[in-house]
Amino acid sequence: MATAGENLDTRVHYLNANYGIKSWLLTTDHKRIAILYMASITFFFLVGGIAAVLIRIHLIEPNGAIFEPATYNKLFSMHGIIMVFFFLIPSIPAVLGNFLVPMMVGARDLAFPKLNLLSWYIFMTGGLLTLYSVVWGGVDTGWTFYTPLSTTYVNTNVLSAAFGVFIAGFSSILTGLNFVVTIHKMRAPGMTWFRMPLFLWSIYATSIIFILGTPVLAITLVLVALERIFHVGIFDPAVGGDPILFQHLFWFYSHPAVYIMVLPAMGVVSELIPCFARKRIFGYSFVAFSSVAIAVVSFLVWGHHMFLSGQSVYAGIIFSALSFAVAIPSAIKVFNWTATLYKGSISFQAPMLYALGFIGLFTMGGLTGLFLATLAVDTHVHDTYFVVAHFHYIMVGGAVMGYLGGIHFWWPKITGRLYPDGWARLAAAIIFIGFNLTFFPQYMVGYLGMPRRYAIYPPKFQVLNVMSSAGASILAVGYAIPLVYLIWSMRYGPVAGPNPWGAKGLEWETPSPPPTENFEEIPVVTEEAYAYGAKEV
Amino acid sequence: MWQGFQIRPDQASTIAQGVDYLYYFLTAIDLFFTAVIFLTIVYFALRYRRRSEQDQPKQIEGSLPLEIAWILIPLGICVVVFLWGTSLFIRNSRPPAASTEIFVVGKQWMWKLQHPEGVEEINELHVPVNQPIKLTMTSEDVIHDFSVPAFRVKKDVVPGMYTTLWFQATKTGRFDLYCDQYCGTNHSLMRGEVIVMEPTEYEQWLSGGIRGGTMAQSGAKLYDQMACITCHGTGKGPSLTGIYGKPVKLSDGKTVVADDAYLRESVLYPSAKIVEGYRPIMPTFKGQVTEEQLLQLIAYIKSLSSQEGKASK
Amino acid sequence: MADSHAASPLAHQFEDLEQQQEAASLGMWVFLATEVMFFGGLFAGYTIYRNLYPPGFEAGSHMLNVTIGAINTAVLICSSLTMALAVRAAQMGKRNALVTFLILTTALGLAFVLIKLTLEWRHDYLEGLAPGLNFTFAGPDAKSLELFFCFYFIMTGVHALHMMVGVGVLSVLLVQAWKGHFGPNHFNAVETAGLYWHFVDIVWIFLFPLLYLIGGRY
Amino acid sequence: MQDHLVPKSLYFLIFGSLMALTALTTGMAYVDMGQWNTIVALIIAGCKATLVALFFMHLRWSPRLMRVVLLSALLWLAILISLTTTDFFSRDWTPIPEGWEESSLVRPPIPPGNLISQVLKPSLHRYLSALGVPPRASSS
Repeated sequence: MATAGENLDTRVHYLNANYGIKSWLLTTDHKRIAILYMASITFFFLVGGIAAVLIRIHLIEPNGAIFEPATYNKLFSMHGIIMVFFFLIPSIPAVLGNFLVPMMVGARDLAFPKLNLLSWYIFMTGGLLTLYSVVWGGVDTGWTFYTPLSTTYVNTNVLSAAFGVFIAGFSSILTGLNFVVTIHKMRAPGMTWFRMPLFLWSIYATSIIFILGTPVLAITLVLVALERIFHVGIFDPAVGGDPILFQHLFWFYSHPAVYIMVLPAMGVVSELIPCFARKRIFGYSFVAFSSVAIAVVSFLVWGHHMFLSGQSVYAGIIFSALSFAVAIPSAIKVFNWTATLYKGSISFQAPMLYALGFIGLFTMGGLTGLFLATLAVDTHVHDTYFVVAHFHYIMVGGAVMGYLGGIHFWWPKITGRLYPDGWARLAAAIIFIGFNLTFFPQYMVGYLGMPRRYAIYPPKFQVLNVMSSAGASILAVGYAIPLVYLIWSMRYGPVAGPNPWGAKGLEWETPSPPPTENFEEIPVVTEEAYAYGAKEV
Repeated sequence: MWQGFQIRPDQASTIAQGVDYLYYFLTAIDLFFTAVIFLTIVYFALRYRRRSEQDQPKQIEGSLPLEIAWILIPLGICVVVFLWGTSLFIRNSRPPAASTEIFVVGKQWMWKLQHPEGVEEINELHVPVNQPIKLTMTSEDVIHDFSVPAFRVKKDVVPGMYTTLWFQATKTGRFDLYCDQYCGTNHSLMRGEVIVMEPTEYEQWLSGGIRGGTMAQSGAKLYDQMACITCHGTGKGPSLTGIYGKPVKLSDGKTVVADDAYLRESVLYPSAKIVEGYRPIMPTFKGQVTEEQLLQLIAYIKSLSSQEGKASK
Repeated sequence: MADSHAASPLAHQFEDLEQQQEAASLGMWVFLATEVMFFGGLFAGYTIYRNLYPPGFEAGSHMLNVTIGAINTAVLICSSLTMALAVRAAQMGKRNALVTFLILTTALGLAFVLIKLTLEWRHDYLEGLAPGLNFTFAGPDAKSLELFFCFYFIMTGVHALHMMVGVGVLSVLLVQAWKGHFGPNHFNAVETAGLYWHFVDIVWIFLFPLLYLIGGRY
Repeated sequence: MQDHLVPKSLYFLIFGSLMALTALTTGMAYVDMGQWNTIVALIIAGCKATLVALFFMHLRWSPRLMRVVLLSALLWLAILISLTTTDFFSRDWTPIPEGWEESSLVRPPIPPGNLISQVLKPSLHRYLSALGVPPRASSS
């Protein structure tokens, strides 16, 4: 990695403390584990991304440009499974969270460093098993594994893929557990709850979901596996089981999982906006508590995935009402970020562009969520491309923008080097434009009624699909650029110094890259988070 | 290329317009807030851009009135949208009594539809215009989803249970029918058309299509073939005349209504609910009758009730 | 890094022993919260089907042997007592008592699993009550009875698996205790293993009435 | 808190109560209490679990945080079970749309005064009986 530097090697830091494959694979340093995760999820992102590219090329033609329907089904299942479980869910928590949580609380490491390394190994075991099963042979159930299709009717690698996801779930659980204990027990002297950076609040909220949601997915996948092997009948109507119970258990985790993806991104944005506006966050406690509120309420709304599934009408009404409740904390965040800009001193370096892009795309994605929470409108757009567009706005427009913004912001801290800001801004702009060109047409084609997961579709939807595919090519270019200049910067980038952005926070008070123990001595916190301009007042 | 470019599908049912109005309202809210956020950000970004590296802006901690405002305003909007959407949904959940009932069986990867007169169709559904149509649906294998965008209706078709959906077409013509729940390899080919006709045309079409008698007649034939009468007509088993829609007392003291789901269960799993005063001697017919035949049997049992009703009047 | 501190009971990332102890025990409690939800999925499914098909579930319950169930409950409660006493011995730094109680706990845990395996599962299997393998019951409510046995085998199976994991953990601790690894300042591992063991006991405390006693035996 | 040394006698007292409760719950199964059998068994199980958690697991002497962790897990479990059962036991229970036209009525419009007796009460009864609690009015 960043070894042949100009003057980075003049002192010992976590990257040059020791060398060799073994020093990485057996490390218990949270910073190195973060880098292991970063490499792994980048790999999974590329695999999922290739699937996405193939999907979009295929959909240029109404009759399917390249694949048989069976192959196409495996492709979108692979895209969904890899992207959801092996890229989006670990993206910010496992990479930025691992790197930053101990530094932000002012600790030498997470509470359980060995457990942290174990989580990475568990993640890789699950990831590679799933990758094997979705690439060689494939799975064609979609990432949702709906029964009885997955248990009885398809003849593909459901078992091994589900088992891989099951294993990876334990990685999430252990990571969440580590964060919760670290945030509770390892805060530096003076780091009270209300002095914590908002990133920690959102990681804490995310960990709640990891801890309380993931085990339900785990047991559900166990039941699916037993059902598939033994046909025991828990989800099988032939024995009196109910396939809808599977959907309840599945969405009990998988809806909050959406917030696993987007909450940390919100945390990142809450760091970036104050830094580049040189302003304290507007309404700190509202932003902090809205993270926790989102985590809690996210567990009460899963039934909105099932309005038309045969779930009772009354349950549908209850879930609809609860779903609207998520809109409130999300709105609080967006308004507070916007208000933070007021009378600030705003600079437009690359991370800030990603943050502003996040706000825009998350606003659009979040507001279209209202359509899906509304029973009558959901009746029309459920399972159409409208839904596809909505969750890509949240997961890609939201979570991936947040992830990239965070990577760009903390890159100098992680590697000690700066990337070319001009290229980074260009990439941010291309991603924003490409993203909208890809997914906005999908809202329209969705309201026109095009169902999702269609390998072959009626010709009347072609215009919008071609537009979407064209946008996707721009988006792909946008994602390729950072990959190039970030790798370039690891060797050739200018040396960043401890705090290139003039940001506040404990992680900026230590050299870049930080020493293995993070701090020379444990810092004592005396000021609020985001104390921009505090000295003057 | 842009000719005939639409932002919404045809409005071809009584509820389509209502759904579209709500959709427009939501779109307006969406655009309004997106515009507010975008314009504010752009304005702030320009107005407060960093002019010198030494800028030290004055700090603002927050504002309680503002926070309350942007909690209450979205909350108010949400309540309105929730009530509006829910009232429409409830209306769309309960079919009118006067509906014509059509049976739908989904299987990988086709739709099988049966009219009460006995006409069977595959992937095409002919219905009269301006009449409420109720679909009673089930699946032979995996979960499917019956969706007609032009009618703004959609409902999952689930194995092992009956789901219902109703609509009243307001326009004649051909409208797309999709399976919206991913159901395996040829999911994207599980499509069809709903053909809405003038009532007279529909009658004509129906009379041309009758082959095997009405649903109830086919059911009666099955009833004969499977020798149901040896028990249900002799007192060994409970009589089926006039039970449809009536409460039935069970051996465990509970009471159930003899509806479609109960009758289906009783054919497939006779021992699940034993009628009071009878022994559990009925064999299961699971695997011997298809979902369509089940629907025919139910139609026959239903017809036994209506005949009785007429007779008693 | 961590290795350099391996000899001392305080890991490098902690400031003092108290912080380390609190972190370990909070970590275990959080883990138990995930376990609650892991079993929770099963309990949710059980609740629904038990209320959808009361006769089948009650008939199924009546086919289980209450005496063995009650004996097993007693075995587990005894093992919980010995576990609690083991933690107490560790707190007081009594190596011999700790070793004795750990052996007792492990033995009782194994006894539980053995009773389950030989007297119950084997019996149920021979009776033709194992769904998916040889379910041959054909009386009334056969299909909901099959569902009951699905839940019976999965719930007790997952529980027994947890017991085996616990037995494994305790065996490791036993070896460490034998070597005199623990002291009055260094017994986190025993304490957290104890929490886990008691939790598995609590799960059984709920499984016993739900599987063996529903619907009564009169 | 870990330093809190619990007297041996207390452990044996708890152990004794747990054994007694096990005997009690097994014995109660042979008494006919109808629906209450399950409820009583669950209440006893709850007591036993509480005893184990409070004393064997030292929750009684632990910081509040541990109790919060445990209670939130139980709260989440309650969310999972209650919202799922809400669906299952209201499946055949479709609300009557407001202003449902006479021409296409399933049943005649209900005057607002009778809403409780004709809609809410029967629905509630059905809900309760689905849950296994026999409603008072519908017996015999």
